[in-house]
Amino acid sequence: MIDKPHLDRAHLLEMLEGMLRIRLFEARCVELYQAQKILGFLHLYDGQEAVSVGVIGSLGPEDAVVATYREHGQALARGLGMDVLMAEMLGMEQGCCRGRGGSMHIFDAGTRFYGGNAIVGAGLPLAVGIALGDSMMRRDAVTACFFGDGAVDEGEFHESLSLAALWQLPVLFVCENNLYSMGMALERATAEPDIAKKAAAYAMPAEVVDGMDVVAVELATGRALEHIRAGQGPAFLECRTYRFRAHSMFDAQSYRTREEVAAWREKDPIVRLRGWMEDAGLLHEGEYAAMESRIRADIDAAVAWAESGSPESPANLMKFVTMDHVPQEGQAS
Amino acid sequence: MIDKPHLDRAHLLEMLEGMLRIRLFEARCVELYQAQKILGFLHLYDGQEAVSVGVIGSLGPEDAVVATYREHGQALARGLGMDVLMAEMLGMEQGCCRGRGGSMHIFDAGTRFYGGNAIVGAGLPLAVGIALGDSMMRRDAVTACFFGDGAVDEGEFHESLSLAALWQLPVLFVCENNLYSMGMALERATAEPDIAKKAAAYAMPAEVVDGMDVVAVELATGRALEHIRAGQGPAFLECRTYRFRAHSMFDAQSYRTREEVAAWREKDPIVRLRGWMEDAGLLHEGEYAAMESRIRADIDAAVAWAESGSPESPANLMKFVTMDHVPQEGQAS
Amino acid sequence: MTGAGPLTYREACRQALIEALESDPRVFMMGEDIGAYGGCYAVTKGLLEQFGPERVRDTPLAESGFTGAGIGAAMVGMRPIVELMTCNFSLLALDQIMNSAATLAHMSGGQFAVPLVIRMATGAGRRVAAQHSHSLEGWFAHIPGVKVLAPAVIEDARYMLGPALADPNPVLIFEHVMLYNDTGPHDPSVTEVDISSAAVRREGSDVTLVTYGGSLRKCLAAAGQLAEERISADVIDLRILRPLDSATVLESVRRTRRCVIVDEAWRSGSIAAEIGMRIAEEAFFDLDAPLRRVCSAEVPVPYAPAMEDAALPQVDDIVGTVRQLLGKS
Amino acid sequence: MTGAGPLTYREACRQALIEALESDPRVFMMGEDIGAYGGCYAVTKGLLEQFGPERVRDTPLAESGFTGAGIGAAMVGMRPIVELMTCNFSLLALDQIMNSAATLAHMSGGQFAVPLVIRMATGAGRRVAAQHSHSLEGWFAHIPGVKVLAPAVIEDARYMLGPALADPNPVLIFEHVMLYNDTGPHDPSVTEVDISSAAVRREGSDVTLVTYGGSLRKCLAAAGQLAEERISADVIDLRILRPLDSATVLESVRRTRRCVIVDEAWRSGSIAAEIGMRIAEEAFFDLDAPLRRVCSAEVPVPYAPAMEDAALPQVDDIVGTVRQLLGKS
Ligand SMILES: Cc1ncc(C[n+]2csc(CCOP(=O)(O)OP(=O)(O)O)c2C)c(N)n1
Ligand SMILES: Cc1ncc(C[n+]2csc(CCOP(=O)(O)OP(=O)(O)O)c2C)c(N)n1
Ligand SMILES: [Mg+2]
Ligand SMILES: [Mg+2]
Repeated sequence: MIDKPHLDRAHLLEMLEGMLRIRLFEARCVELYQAQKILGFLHLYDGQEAVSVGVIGSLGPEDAVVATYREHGQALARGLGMDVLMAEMLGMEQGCCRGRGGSMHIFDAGTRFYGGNAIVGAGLPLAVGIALGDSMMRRDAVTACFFGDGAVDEGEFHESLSLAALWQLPVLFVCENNLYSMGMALERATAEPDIAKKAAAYAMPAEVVDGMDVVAVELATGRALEHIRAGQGPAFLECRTYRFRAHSMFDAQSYRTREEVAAWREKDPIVRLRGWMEDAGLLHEGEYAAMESRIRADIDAAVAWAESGSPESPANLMKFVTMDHVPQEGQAS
Repeated sequence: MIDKPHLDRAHLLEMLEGMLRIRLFEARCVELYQAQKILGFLHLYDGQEAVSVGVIGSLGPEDAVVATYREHGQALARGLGMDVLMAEMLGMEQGCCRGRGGSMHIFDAGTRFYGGNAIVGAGLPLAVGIALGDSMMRRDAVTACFFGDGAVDEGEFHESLSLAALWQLPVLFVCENNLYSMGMALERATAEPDIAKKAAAYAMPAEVVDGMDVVAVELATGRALEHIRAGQGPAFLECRTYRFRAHSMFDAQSYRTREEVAAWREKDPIVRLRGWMEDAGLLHEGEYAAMESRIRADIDAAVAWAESGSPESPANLMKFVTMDHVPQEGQAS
Repeated sequence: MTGAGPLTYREACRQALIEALESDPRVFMMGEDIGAYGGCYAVTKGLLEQFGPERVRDTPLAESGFTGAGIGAAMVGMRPIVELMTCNFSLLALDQIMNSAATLAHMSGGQFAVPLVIRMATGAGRRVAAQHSHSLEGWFAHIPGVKVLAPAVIEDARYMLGPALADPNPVLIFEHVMLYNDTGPHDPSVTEVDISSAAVRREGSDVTLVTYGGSLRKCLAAAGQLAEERISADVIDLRILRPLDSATVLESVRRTRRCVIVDEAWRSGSIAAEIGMRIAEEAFFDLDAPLRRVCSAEVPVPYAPAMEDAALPQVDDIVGTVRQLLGKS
Repeated sequence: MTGAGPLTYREACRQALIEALESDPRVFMMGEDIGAYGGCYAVTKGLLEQFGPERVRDTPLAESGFTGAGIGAAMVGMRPIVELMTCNFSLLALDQIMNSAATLAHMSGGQFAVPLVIRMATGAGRRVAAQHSHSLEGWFAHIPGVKVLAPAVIEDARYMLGPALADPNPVLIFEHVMLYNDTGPHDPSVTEVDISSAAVRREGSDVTLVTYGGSLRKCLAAAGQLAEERISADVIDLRILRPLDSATVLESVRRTRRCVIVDEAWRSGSIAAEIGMRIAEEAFFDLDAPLRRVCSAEVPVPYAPAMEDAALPQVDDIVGTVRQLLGKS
């Protein structure tokens, strides 16, 4: 599908804006969390933006995405509106899941965004099933499945890669290796920290990519998609990245040093692309600031819209526990 | 530990007798099953004897064994008495598990034989724990964990190998690859049928060995044990073998051809060792027949003893559901 | 395909699958040994040959993986039938069932449904000991978002699958292992069943026996014996364990004023307790006697035949409990 | 180390662990993020530094694997404390718990015991939605072979671990997430507790409130409100969900002749049903009114605060149910 890198300016600007949207949206989420308007867990994607933007930007509307609980990034990259996303985090009826899911359970049928799965590893079998269903229905679609380095150790990882490879299903397994699962450093969690190597056990091609470089992620995704769309079965992408902040909103971060965090901040995917574009003359004076204020305006509008919504009413508590019909795909009931 | 193959005659005779004991014992089990004295499932080891005899013969009394539901072979190789084993299968109070376990759940504290686990893959975490416990208690012991090719696809396989490798535990993972899990041919079950290759995902050394050749199994076990006992962590052994009969007592075997079975029968580990010893002049005229009748006498005695036992009484039904003390290891309560 | 002539429970299950596969291209099966082996209880024999490996998918041993795959396939428009072989192995897939299948509709605000059927064998009696003899259907019935069916008669084995597949929710079907060879009672005039109501399998006026699945025939046998002693028992087959049809139970108990619940699950926390509690909440003043239940002993099911028999509810236990309740022991 | 002065529930749990690790070299811990991270609810903070990585083992994410490892280690003489972080993830380890931990003693004819403790957080109320809000302790209590503890007060959080570790059987301890910051009530004179009996936390004569875990304080609050209306409630904290101490419950119900059971689990198939059924079996003629229970709505717990609150038992629900039961609404 992708024969050459889209290194034209428009595309680069689009990727930069995509990453910045995530970053700034989440910054607002933090404020709303501090104001106790967003509650529960809030897992920020801060630092990992290049992965979602690079991978999901390469997908078409027919493709599907399965995400984790750290999924604001994936959701925005997939095109979910900031408004319904924010409304969801505020528990509003207008939220994409009518306030039932919150930050960890973002779903959107319209963009084939299948959550928002908060059991580590549980999204993988789901992704295998979505790809199986799609291929049995002769849809030409790939399912991109996101998961962390921690999920690799779960039995579901093994079973899912095994099934996808056996049935040659169109799944793109995207490991967001941010080096930690909560406070557990990858090096302490496994005797074989070279995650991509594990794909060999399933006879599946794997590539390691710099997850702080959106262009590299996009290129690697393109290669993987080529393999998948050619009907050659699943592919595995290990994106080496880093989360700049705590696992959820707060933690003591006793498991890593300030220096380590600082060193990774040097590789900030947004700063990096911006700097590179500026150096290459691809980002003009004032463009970044304009982008930023455009996004902030969007966020303001989204927050205002979300806050003007109505909290989902307890009277509807039992609604959707069981369904009385199967909703049409792409059309919320 | 093992520096040279024990190819002396006495040792070879011992191995031959070990395999024959399993074969003939199980042949009697079949009769008792047909007579409806043994009930439930009965998974025969017919064809796989070289694996248990080769592996377990290399262990010491301090080592531990974790087996599956196809465990008569492991149990006999480990030195369990035919009498208590048979009594167990007849549901007698005198059985090693007082009639509660039956064919699939043979346990023996005295020989550190930890079952008899009938959930595929469930023995692996147990083996990791035994090895962990032993090493934390500074016991110099290896845990040999048996499982089939089918178990390799379970999430527990992945989690267990991962933990054992991470913690460098003294576990010998023994995959009895008989090419089928029930009716599922290995080739149909996985995109990577070269099972030993999977150990690489856990940075664990692995060896493939001809599981129909008891001497080869013993030698490979020796190498693996050397690695483990040197404190270098777990090792993996894939023993390529075959079961000559149905999965449990009867099945249509529609999943494989008669020719395939016949071809494997040519490699019968007992016939093979016997033939080789005869050719090499290591098995003298009449010795095999004598061995056979000695074993048959043992079996007769075991069956007679077992049948003269008393069926475990329903009055004891609730005994051992919860324990009121921890039994001393090696001493049944 | 209609139910004329005698049919075993096994064959009824098989015909139901064939009908489903024939009538809806979205239906396919996944499970261990359902294909080349023909099913561990021979329920799926011949299906691979008839429908091919794409629709009758032998899976590797990966219960969580392929159950989750069934959920995903259901969400995108297929109608998977996942077979978990026996409920004993379903524990490995429980996260997928409770945390995904049962929650996705609600959690997504109704954007998705999970029209998935999961079949599994259940129950004891085959001398296969602690790890192969669970009765977990009542336990699964605790989970909101799923439906739980327990066909006890041939008609239900034959016709429950249709409405289960038509249901937009995950439906778990538990087939009792001791029923597969059953041939009766079977009413050939029935060609469809609902999956919403309990059934009165025998009418009586002195006591209500509430049961389901593998214990139904024990209750019917007990009712027969009791009849000889002029004790007339209403026998209710719950059929569906979630959502429970309390109304049918309450109606009967209000008439008979006495109730014994028979359930092969372990006693504490069984669905028998739930039935009892509903009666104690809603028909308390209609009762003339304490509630009673006959359940399995709280023990991992042992191998030895006499031990296993002692662990499970038996006809004599039911008869004895009823007699005692009526002060006739 | 004794309970002098105020103590949070969290700190009580932590001190219990420290005492266990200090007093028995066979005790060690395994779990996700118990070490470097300090525990997802900060219960194990400082333990890695104090006891080292051999005894405070951070595990990779492999619930089934390390739970099974705990079983194996227990069988060979260690006294592992496995932490499953929250009961929501325990579903991944359920096969190991039900098919191995709970069966090995019986299945082996008493040759082995499994002296294992598994701790996990439980319960809702933290706005963390469907996959992080289960209350499964009552559900686990269905399994023969295990014991199930639900510390609701500081003393129990502090002192239940000792007897749990001394017990030769697998013991599951469920700590309610909403209690970790709790500081009272706490009786410093208590320095040990049993793990066999229920406790009467408040005495009364008009109605018995039976509860456990996170719902205890709701019941006590309700009892306080009811007292203002001259309704005197006996409040029983079950403490141990398996084996159940029915005697204490029955004794109270025989006195008060009315009972409301309060349980954060989903209503159908809850342990509340089991309690009710035992009363209906054994104290039927002592009751003056139908049984009642206040449970969670049968719904995957939703995120939105008002929705979550509506899903869970609240003080007003308890008060209202009691009032209605006494004809005072
Ligand atoms: C099965 C399961 N175990 C534990 C948790 C608790 N938990 C939530 S996130 C997390 C860490 C996951 O790490 P990783 O997969 O690397 O993803 P990351 O958070 O780094 O994006 C853990 C342990 C969970 N949600 N599910
Ligand atoms: C978790 C689980 N799934 C399914 C089964 C049913 N079952 C029993 S044995 C078996 C095949 C196992 O194959 P393999 O591991 O190759 O061992 P083998 O029988 O060939 O020795 C299956 C599927 C089971 N016991 N446990
Ligand atoms: Mg991570
Ligand atoms: Mg095999």
